[in-house]
Amino acid sequence: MPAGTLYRGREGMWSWVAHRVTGVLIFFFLFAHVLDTALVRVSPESYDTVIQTYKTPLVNLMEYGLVAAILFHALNGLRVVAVDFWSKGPKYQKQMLWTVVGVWVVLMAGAFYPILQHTLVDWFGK
Amino acid sequence: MSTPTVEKHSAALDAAESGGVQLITVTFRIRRFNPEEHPDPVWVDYQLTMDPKERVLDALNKIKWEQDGTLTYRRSCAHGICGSDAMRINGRNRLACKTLIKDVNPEKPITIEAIKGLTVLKDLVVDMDPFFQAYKDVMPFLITKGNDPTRERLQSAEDRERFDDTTKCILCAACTSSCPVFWNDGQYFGPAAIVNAHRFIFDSRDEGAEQRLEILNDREGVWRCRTTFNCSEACPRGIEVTKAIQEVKRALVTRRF
Amino acid sequence: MSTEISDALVVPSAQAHTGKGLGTGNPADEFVIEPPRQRTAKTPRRTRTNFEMLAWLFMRLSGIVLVVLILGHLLIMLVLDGGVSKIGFAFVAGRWASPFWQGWDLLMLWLAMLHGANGMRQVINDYADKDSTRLWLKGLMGTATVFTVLLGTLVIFTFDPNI
Amino acid sequence: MQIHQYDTVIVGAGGAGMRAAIESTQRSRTAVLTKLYPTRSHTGAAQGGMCAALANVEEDNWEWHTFDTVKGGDYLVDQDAAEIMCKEAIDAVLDLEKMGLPFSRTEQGRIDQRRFGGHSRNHGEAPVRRSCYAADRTGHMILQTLFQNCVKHGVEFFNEFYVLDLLINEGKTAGVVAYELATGEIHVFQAKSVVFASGGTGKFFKVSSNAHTLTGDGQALVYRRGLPLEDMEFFQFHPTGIWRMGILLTEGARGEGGILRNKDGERFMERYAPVMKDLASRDVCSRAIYTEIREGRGCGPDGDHVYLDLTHLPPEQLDAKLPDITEFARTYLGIEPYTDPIPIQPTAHYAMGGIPTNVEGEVLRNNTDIVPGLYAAGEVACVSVHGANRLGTNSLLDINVFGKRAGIAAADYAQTVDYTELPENPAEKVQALVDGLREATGEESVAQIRKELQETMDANAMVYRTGATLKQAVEDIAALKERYKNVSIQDKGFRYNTDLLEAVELGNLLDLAEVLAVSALAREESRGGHYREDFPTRDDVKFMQHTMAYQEVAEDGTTSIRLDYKPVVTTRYQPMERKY
Ligand SMILES: Cc1cc2nc3c(=O)[nH]c(=O)nc-3n(C[C@H](O)[C@H](O)[C@H](O)COP(=O)(O)OP(=O)(O)OC[C@H]3O[C@@H](n4cnc5c(N)ncnc54)[C@H](O)[C@@H]3O)c2cc1C
Ligand code: HEM
Ligand code: SF4
Ligand code: F3S
Ligand code: FES
Repeated sequence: MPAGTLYRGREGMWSWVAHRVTGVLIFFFLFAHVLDTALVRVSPESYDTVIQTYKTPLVNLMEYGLVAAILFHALNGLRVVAVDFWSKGPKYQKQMLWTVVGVWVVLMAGAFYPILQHTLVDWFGK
Repeated sequence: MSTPTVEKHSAALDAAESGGVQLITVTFRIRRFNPEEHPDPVWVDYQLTMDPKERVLDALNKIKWEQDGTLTYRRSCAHGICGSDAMRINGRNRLACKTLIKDVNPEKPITIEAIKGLTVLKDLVVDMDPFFQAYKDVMPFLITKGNDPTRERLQSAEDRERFDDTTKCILCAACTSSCPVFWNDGQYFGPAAIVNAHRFIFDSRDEGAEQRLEILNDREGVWRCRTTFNCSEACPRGIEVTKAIQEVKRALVTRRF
Repeated sequence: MSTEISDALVVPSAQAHTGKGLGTGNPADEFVIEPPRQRTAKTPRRTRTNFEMLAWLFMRLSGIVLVVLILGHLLIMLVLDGGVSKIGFAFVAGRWASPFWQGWDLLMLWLAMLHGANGMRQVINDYADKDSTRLWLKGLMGTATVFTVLLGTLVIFTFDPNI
Repeated sequence: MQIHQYDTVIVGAGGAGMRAAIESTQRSRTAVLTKLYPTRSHTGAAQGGMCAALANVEEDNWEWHTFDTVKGGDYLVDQDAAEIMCKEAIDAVLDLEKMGLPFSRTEQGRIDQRRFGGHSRNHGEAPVRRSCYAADRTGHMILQTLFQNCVKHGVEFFNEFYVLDLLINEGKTAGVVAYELATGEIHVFQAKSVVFASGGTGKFFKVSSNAHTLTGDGQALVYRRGLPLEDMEFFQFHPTGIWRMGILLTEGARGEGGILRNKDGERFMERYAPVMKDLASRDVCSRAIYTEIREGRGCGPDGDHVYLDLTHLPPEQLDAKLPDITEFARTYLGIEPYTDPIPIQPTAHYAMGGIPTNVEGEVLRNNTDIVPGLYAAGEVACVSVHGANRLGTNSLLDINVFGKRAGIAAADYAQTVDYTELPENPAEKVQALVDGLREATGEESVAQIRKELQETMDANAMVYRTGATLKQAVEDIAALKERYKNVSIQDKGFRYNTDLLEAVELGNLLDLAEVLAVSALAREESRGGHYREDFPTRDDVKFMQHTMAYQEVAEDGTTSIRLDYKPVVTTRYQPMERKY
């Protein structure tokens, strides 16, 4: 059966999609994260082994992605709160979204080196 | 006051008055569903020669009257006040009679489909009963206690202004059927019902706000809204739907209205 | 269709006329394109509690607190002092020696998990059409959440740097 | 086929139908059959307001209102009915307010009022502020408020049911036959009383403010049952429709100070109506506009329209008082009414004539007798409170006052009688009509015939008429009716077959257009909305009476129109010359 087209929502809809996707992503990560941290109760060695994998380039990259997700979810979450509690929020939601995206880009650029320095040093040397 | 003011002809006025019409060829790609012929929906292309300043509804009429009489849609007023012809044009909910062809990029095929989230019965016709049921469920009428006054109830212009925006609703369902929550959960009251609850909750003459708020304080009520703003974008009457929903939410939290 | 009154159906009262097969014998009556979970003629059952409102408020409030907690956490863990490379058992041991960081992490754990769990509940409510699927998914998610929160709490409280 | 039984059946859920339903539901078991969802009715398009001598902002009384109504109708108004309407207007407005209608307010919090065409203080001295309004959405608010109250009272609606026949047995009302759009099924509604409130018939004109669905179904099917239609030649052309589209720009725009101008920028209404100027009654303004156009003072490249100028009004006033119509100008013309004048031309607007009734809403079967159990109200009816020309705002008033009266009368009547037995094979006619169209194989297309009908009506039966043009119209319509017998439709299905209904509606339009043209041809005078260039003056000696048109069916099934006349009820105002 030929499907209908995708609904062409605007900023509001896509930001919600992103918020939802990042939220679910973070939830699953958090789940895993608590489990791995729990290894500190088992033995320092097992914890350190797991943490070692956090330091491999691939996971390090994923970490950057996770930060990106959390940061977007957090900033957009603040926008949602503003829409809810500030009477002019709904009017300025688009401007606020573009602000969120702007701040997000700046912060992610700023975090690029600090987070990935381990991998970068690994790959390209000091 | 009879000084001539019409010397200053703007370009827009000239354009509106210009007799010579530039006709263009447009393709309309319509998602047809006629179960009496075929149980599945199909996309069908229609080519038309039209004045781009005409409405999409004019194009549908032209198709129905000149090419294919089986094309089915609802329409009545043809100028955006009866709410009959909400449909998805190029992926967005609009009224066909309030959308000019030139505003929806006639260079490419213009897609037209039924609104989402309501049962499609034939072509662009959907079952509106669930939509009206949600409307009825919020008690959309003035509730007052005691005897009616002999003259009108007084209401200041400011109090009248408070709910002006939501009185404009024509129950076209463009908002509700643009809501991603509603697509997946038809039990959600949907923005249109909330707009109409808002219209009474914030009417200074009304005394039923508590009850209406209680109805919307539910699993399928206002808290279901995820502020995606599709409704506000879709509303052909320019109602700030999301804002109205937020006001209802805040009224529920603070119990002030 | 017949015009004889004798075999006509006398309908005692108005029914909801939805165009879905009212005995016209039209084979098309079976076919409509239905969306998930239609609203029925009856108002959905009312719960009469403030649960949804409280959940909504909790999402906003916890969100605001989480911004501080999580961004702070990320800053310390991933950005400052050489990022992730510094992390190891010793680092954790050092932080959890202080009740301040213990409290920080505990609060973060609880808020994030509850916030996330409630968020997941909404997501499941939106996409799981069948009542039974919804119940199952929510049950699974709830159990996992309770387990994780308890485990995390246990770890923070019973952490022993000299293990 | 299904058969239903109700005490009262109301046909149409516009303003008149729902106002009647609110009353009758509380008194008897009532069904409302409507071919549109109630909120889609064209009452929602009304913009300007609803007049009542509330005297909220300046001195006024219902008697002046009556005078204006009678004068506006060029003395063809039945004055007893006008008195009732203007007296009950005050309660009608207050009723609506109490039902929740959000009227625009004065500083003191009372219902605000504004000026409107033809409404004056003290028998024509100066314009008066009489129209109660809610911005330029008065009709929308009335329709919504009435629907809300129908929901409150649990009115039973049958949405998208087309009533296609009226059942009369032994002179008494027995019920109606309806076609369910969703399934193609035929339903017989047996009822003790039936109220027709199915609205106007403006779609036989091309440039029209009326909705696609205003096809005069009620008038046509009553007429085909041998009942008369009154004053059908009187059709109102509203002066300010958007050029070529016909979308209405309310008279409220001129009430707020808008001015009509020709291509020289001249305020030409000063020449035609020195006192009321732009607020003269509608027939006067429409003729003035056409005179300007004919004499070469029209605007635009073809000189075929004039301007409605709002540019001197402060933008805040436009936003507060005329938000919708300014948006129409922006949407459909792409111009900015703050700074540009709006191109307009007269547009076919309102049928003064219709099914004749008395003041209780009871339908007349000749000049004096009624059909027991049959009622009509709203634009479909002719009480006659509008005479030869309706005053702005008096229709919203009409639907509320007479809708209420008809609703009460119909329900009360239903309490006192038993069901009239259904005639044998009650659905026979409708079944034949529907089956005939479904099976038809002719070559003619509905759209083509409708287009030609609209063209001939616009050319020959609009603001200016002569014997010759009307004869042309009669001939054209007869030819079109002949061709109509050969129409076929493409959609043969049962579910939502709108193709079929458009064909049925065209049949109604053709019949009514013929009545209009024939009645107009016979009326050799000019009065109100009916202007004959060959008879430019009013002739009170010969034509101070209502036209009553009957369909006569000959042995061989051919139909013809028989015209009769009915005296006008005059109580206190003797005919005078009409000056504004
Ligand atoms: C653009 C515009 C602006 C106007 N502005 C004003 C104004 O400012 N002031 C004023 O006083 N008047 C105004 N009028 C006139 C006034 O609005 C109408 O005359 C009035 O609303 C008619 O109401 P009604 O209830 O008779 O019919 P409608 O509101 O037209 O309702 C007709 C109903 O009948 C139903 N129906 C029709 N045929 C059938 C059928 N075969 N079977 C079943 N149901 C059927 C329809 O579904 C509909 O519900 C305006 C009119 C227009 C067009
Ligand atoms: C960093 C600070 C955070 C802020 C400011 C924040 C804010 C919010 C807000 C306001 C909502 C509600 C959105 C809505 O109702 O439309 C929300 C939803 C959600 N959040 Fe967060 N959140 C944060 C962190 C987290 C974390 C750590 C998780 C994961 C555990 C998470 C998972 C979710 C999920 C799954 C949703 C539901 C999404 C949806 O329903 O569309 N959030 N968040
Ligand atoms: S709020 Fe707007 S979009 Fe929604 S039903 Fe009302 S008019 Fe239509
Ligand atoms: S589209 Fe839906 S999610 Fe809320 S903001 Fe509008 S109701
Ligand atoms: S036809 Fe009335 S809103 Fe489009």
